[in-house]
Amino acid sequence: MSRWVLGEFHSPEQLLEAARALRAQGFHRLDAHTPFPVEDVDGVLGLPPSRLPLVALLAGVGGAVGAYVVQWFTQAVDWPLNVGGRPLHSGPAFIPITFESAVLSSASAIFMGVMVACGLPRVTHPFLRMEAFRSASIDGFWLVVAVEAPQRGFEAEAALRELGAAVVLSVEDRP
Amino acid sequence: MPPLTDRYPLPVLGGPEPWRSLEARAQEEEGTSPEFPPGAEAAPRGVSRRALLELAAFGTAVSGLAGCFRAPNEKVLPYSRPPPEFTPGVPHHYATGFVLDGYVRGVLARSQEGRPTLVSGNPSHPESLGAAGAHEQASLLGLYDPHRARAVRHRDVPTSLARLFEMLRRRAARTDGGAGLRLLVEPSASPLWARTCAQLLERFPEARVVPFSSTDTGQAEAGARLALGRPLRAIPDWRAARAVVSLDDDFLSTAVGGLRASREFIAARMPPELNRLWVVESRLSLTGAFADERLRARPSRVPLIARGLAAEVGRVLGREDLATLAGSGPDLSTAERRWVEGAARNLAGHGARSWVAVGEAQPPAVHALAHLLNAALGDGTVRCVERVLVPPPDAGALSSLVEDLQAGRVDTLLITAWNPVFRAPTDVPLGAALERVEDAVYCALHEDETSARVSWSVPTTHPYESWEDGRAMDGTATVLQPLIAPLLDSAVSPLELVAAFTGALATPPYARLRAQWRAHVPPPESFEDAWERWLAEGIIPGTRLPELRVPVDASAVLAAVRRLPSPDEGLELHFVTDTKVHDGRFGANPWLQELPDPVTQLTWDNAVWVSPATASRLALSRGARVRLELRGRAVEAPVLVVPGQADDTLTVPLGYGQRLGSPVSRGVGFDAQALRFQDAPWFAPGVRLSRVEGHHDFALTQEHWRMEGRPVALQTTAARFAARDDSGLERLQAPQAHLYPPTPTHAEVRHRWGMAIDLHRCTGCSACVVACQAENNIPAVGKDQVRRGREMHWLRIDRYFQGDEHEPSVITQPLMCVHCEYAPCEYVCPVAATVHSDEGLNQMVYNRCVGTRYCSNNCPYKVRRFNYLEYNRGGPLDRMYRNPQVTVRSRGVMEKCTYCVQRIEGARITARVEGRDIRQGEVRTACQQACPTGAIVFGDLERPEDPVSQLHRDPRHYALLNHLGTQPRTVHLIRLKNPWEDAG
Amino acid sequence: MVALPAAIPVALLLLARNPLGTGAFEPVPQPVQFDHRHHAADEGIGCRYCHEGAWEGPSAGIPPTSRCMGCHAQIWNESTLLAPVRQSYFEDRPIPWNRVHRLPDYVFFNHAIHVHKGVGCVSCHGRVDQMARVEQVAPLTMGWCLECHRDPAPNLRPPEYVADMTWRPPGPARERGLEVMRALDVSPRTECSTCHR
Amino acid sequence: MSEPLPLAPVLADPLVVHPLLEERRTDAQLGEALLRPVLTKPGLGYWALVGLCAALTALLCVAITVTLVTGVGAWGNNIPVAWAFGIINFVWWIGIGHAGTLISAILLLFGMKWRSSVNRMAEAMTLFALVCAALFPLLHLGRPWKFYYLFPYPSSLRMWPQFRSPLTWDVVAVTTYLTVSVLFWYLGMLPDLATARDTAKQGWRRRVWGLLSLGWRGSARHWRHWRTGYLLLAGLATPLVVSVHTIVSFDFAVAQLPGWHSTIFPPYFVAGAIFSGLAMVLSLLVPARRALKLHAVVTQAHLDALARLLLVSGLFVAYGYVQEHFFGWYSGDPYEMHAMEILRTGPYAPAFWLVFTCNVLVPQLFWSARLRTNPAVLWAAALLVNVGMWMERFIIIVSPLSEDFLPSSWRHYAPTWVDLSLLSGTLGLFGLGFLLFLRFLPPIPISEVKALQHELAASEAFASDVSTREGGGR
Repeated sequence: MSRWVLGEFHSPEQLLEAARALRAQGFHRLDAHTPFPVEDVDGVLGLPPSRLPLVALLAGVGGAVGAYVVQWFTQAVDWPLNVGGRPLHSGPAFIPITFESAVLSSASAIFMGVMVACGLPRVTHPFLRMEAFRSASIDGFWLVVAVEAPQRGFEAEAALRELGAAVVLSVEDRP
Repeated sequence: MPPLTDRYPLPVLGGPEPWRSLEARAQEEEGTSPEFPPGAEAAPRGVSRRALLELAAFGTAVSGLAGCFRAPNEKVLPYSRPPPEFTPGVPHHYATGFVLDGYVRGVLARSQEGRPTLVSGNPSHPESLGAAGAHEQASLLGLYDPHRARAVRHRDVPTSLARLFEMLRRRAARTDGGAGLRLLVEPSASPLWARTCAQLLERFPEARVVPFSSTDTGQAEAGARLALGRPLRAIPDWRAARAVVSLDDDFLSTAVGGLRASREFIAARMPPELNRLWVVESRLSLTGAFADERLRARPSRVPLIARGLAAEVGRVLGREDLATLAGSGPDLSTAERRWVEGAARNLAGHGARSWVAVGEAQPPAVHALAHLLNAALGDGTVRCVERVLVPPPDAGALSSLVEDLQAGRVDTLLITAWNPVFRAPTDVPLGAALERVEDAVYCALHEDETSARVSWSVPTTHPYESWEDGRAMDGTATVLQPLIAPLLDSAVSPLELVAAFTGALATPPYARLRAQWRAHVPPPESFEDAWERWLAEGIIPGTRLPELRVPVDASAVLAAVRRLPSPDEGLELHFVTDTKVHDGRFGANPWLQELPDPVTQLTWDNAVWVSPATASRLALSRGARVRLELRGRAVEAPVLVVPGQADDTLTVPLGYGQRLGSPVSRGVGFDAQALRFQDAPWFAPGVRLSRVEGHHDFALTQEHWRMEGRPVALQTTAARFAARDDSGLERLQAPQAHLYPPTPTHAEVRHRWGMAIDLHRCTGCSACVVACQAENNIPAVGKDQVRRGREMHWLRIDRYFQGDEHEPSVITQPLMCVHCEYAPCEYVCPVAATVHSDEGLNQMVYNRCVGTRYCSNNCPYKVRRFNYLEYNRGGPLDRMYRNPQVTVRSRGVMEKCTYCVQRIEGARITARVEGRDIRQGEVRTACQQACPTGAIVFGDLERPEDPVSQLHRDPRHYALLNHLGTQPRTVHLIRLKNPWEDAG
Repeated sequence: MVALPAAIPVALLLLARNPLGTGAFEPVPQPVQFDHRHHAADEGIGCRYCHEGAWEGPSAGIPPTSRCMGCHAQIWNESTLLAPVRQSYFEDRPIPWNRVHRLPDYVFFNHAIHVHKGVGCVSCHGRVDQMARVEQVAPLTMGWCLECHRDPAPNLRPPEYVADMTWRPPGPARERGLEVMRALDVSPRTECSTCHR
Repeated sequence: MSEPLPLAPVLADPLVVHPLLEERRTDAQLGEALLRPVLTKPGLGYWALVGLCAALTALLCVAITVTLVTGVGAWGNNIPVAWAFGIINFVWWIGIGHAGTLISAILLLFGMKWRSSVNRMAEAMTLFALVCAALFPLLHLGRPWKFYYLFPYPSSLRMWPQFRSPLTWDVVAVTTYLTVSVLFWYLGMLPDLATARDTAKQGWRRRVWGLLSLGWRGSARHWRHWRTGYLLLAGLATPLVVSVHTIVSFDFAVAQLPGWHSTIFPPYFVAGAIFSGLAMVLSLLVPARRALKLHAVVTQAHLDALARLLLVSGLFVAYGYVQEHFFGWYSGDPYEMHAMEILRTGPYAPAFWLVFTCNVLVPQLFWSARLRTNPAVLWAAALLVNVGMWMERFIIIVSPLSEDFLPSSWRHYAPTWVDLSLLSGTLGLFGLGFLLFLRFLPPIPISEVKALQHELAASEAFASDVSTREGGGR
């Protein structure tokens, strides 16, 4: 049973100050919802850099090796055919497909990675049911505090109002 | 929608009414649409409404996925009573003959599952020795022609054979001694026909057998009668002749009986010492293209040149009577003078080992003069043979018959000649006259112009469906045994019709044939054994005509030559028989219609041939439409500018422009016969030419005639080659260095198949093109598709012109897939549908090909053909002539020469079942087998003693496009010429 | 939601291969109820008596009606089951048998070379002498033929036992096969034009 | 808390004379303006265009049915010219696609700020061009129902595709390029779909865009992965673009036909692709800009930048022509010389000189800054370049095929009505796709423009702050 407290601000700068302030007051499970990526919000919220590049590299290399093995196996091992007197294992001719498969697998891995990392597709998230929260993708900069007990929730609401949040909401996620 | 289940709707228990007994069908349903709608032969014209509905229905049927992979139920139909020693799948070969212009050429027909599928030469027949011309190969399509006439018609009302024979019996029981009975036949050398005509004339002395042939107009015979006293036929000894002069005689074209002539002539021409061929002619023929010294002259000047030649020979030999011929008349031009002097000195130089040949088109006096020259050069006599054509060809016979018909003197006329109304001279109104005959019976292969005019039109059997006999040019007789039971129940062979008048109606032709030849067997041997041997061998031994040595009556000849008219001025019309459709009888044959003319590469059409100089003078270009008028008759025709054509001469091939007959020939080309008068059968002066607006689109298979200086088809003189001065050849022989490791797969290779094409031996007769088409199920695609560049021949003969436009030197180069070691087509195929076999074959797997066509783009020789449309969707008849050992390709599949891989694999299986290896020469490709001069040699390069290996080492060989590093397995050998000035 | 588009082709591939789809292995009804069990097993008639074409040419061939009438003119000549045979013989019309073993038109299979190189009838046609109605046993796909062409040894037998349904190789099959290969110079080819022309 | 360090200054790009955004508006107003084309009812002109494109697409379906039912024989192809309109259209369409990826991916890596407002439309153009391009490899097969032979699936025939052939590379390249373009486009559009979802009033629009935006909430975590993923995809798309058109050029360079077999083809084709793609972007952008009144967002700066890119790639293509003809002459090989000869003076000369004027002379207009920002001139030049690039593919493919090694096999090509309707039909399909995209999906990347606006506002604030601190303006 997780509860969140949300506060809407009107500019990325206000959001950053509020976030620093809340962290200073000991609220650590923070998140920010902004209509466009704000530069240094990750640093402020202390989010680790995304591990997507590693996933992409592994997928790319896997795709390349896989493609080369498929081509080598089919042309030189499974049914060696004399095609125009060209060598069975004609390396240079296998390179284009190897590169293309690398890009294909890497790109698919990236897309899947983003989907998994962001927990999408999750159309039924509780925030989406709140009419006010719609401004998060238009012009509002929302700061969200995840709290365990209702008591902590009230402290967070008070802190947010005190930091100048225009709208303060609290949401519960029914199991 | 046709039943998906049955693939081969052959006559089967309880199956649908088979189309064989149309006799019954003709009676019940009157006027039903014929079994095969017209145009079934031609390629589809795009999406017909029916095809779209068919596919829609098929689509919905297939959309149910359940069991969509279940193959349709197929029938297996064994014999009920099998013929002796018959094994399913193993072909049999039967010897029979092919009749053209009355003479027979021995052929061997391969019969698979009871139906003939390939006609090739009969090795034991003296005329063919295994080779076969284009017409023999394509004759199969005449048998399986879906447009053949099917119903007996009496005044356009379908009737039955019984009524026909009842009329014939009534007519045979006549008492006027045959005064009202006439037969219109083509001159034939067949002994059975000669005896039948004799019996008929014996019973009806008043009757007359009228000969009619549009190609043999009796001029050679008249010339022989003039020079030798009797109608004999001179026999040239091509092997011995070192110098040959041809006066407008195209003896190398295989249609006119040139199989033996071209073989022996080329045999006498092999390096190091070559014979020399002098040709004077008006249009570019095969012989002219092959000549060492060629002279262009309008047809009416040839007699003048012949006179000049005779005079020059007389001067050199010191014969006064000949020398005086030079006297009066217009003198020769400088080119003609140079040609005549050279020819005369060459002839005189070789004396008896020389020959002067004259074409049928020349007047009798020129033929006589040739006999005189040959006698003068030789020992005073001419080697000749009796003329065996019965009845002897006579140009005037037809006009006398027409007079009889118009006078009403004839009540019964039996026509066995092919479509005489179409082929009759234009001033002989045969068509109108036929309508006045009460009972005119015409043996119709198609419902053509003649069958529309006669009262009785009877479907005739194809020569391969009836018993007959025939004789070759040298007299060797052959029994023409049928290869299949008549496909049409209502078909009757001409012999059976004539039998009504010779009282032999009861005995079938087979019995009469055996009766006639029973006397020929010497007593100790039984007739049955001899008969079986004759049928197996294909020749009846001991029937060669005796050679006669006949002196020449010089004075009569010289008198006739002096009476020759002087040449005409202005435009001259020149008629020739077409190399493909002959006189029109092969017009219904799609293979021959689509065979590119060896000289003009024209298909499905004829044209007015005009020389470049005349064309520029009259402002004509290729495809321009003109109107030719001669003595009140006119014809509109397209123009084709042909280098090597005599100036002011308009050559028009005969045999086209048929208005009725088979849909394949209907409306193809223009009818030149309309300008052909009886007194001027071959050339006529005073033709008027006028432009007509509009452009004609020719279906040419080769549009560019120049080699652009590239080393493609090489030709040089024997002297220069002997002197080895053209170093270019080495560069084309050495294989190109390349970076690839040796070919990857198998270690031990038993065979390395290869081929060699000797351009020196190739005359361009195109027999190989049709042979390849017959063996490998290659479809004829129709004029529209050829015009779009989609003809399907795997083997094409490229013809290039070199030198200047007016006096071109011509070279023909047969080209098929050369099976490159490093094939550019293989590495670009994305689905490995074309890969290299361990024995060097570039294999084309039709069922794997998806049709990207990249292989054709990357092939530098452009020898790959693509099935752009469904060209093989014919009716049941279309399936019967197919070779079951070769896949019939569907739409969207690439195909090319496979070195007749079905013959290689067949030989390999037979050899390995017998536990031995493939013997040398056991595998012969279809083109190699058909070539009369042996220009194409296929064999195993692994064996050094194999002829093909020797040719691969021959100094004359070169690899086409060698610089690309493809290392072709087919090698060409350059052609050598033997021009006069070399010999000095 | 990505799985669905990938699943359909795989399902089609499987359906095209197993007998449910191709209906290959069901016994095929024939116009005459000819029972191989009775003729081949009980009467001991060898394959070569009726299908002699296999030793001579590409197709094994179905026996002509005259061969059936060889015996059935005397025995069972009144039986209603054999009415189509008699009708075919006296009307000189073939009996329309239904094809069981079907290869595509573009495949040129030759019985003679296989039979002479030691490939037994049972290897491809199965125990026909135990079949009431003949059915296809082997998949007869290109891959199946290729396996044997690439490694023929285990499937070869001395030529005299080719028509023997119950022959077992004495000892390991591969050795006996190798002996036959040496004896008969067996070297099956995998070049495309061997079967596709 | 010390006063925060000033942001790194976004110095005005010396080359960009014109402002990237015309006027400053609040995020909400900006979002509203950018979503106007999607949310408001389109005018009559829009429906007329859609009608025309739909008609052309119907013509395309007819042509496809005729081709599949009767076979490739319905086209004008023959032997030797076995490839014609089918492959020309394929190369042309896939070439057009590359500019979209160039603008959205490559310029992202270069940090070009002006790309943000045009990259979505360019990327959409890529997608629809790719759809049109992907039609032809199937259509021009002789037996299209056997296309699966091109893929390495475990078949009962134990046969595999032959991987030395450029056509197999094509199959992989086109599928990869199609997939990557879709993913890149969709990933980029996720935030804007969320914005559209939140701005929309009607219920059904909310549900549709809600589903399409997969529940995007714009949380910091989302943005973090999104930015990394987007950058990575852009990083992958750049070499992909170059490799795909190199492989397409291998279809010709690997063959040994004189006129095809030359090493200049890969760079020459890639430059040609980007050149024709930019032309198509301009020919779509200029009218869309006026119709959807996007002057504020797609400013003179963008047109100027695109024109400059067009000029540069035009010069590349010009270099390609000169190089090809120089190779032809310098090689001394009679076949190569002839292949180039028939272009300059032979039967294909008119086509060649049309190509030369369109692709080499027309871009020279854009040396003048005034012309670079004049929409009418830009649009006309773009259309001409499109025509020129199609004709260039025509002479590259058809002329070497029609006259190569053996003169006996020389023959010329003429298209049939099926060829022409396939070409015009795909244009219709492309137009229909783009128009529907404009109608149903946010055409301008809202989040990027907002970010850009904030950035510009921050840099202007910094610039004014710096100038005040240094005592008044410079």
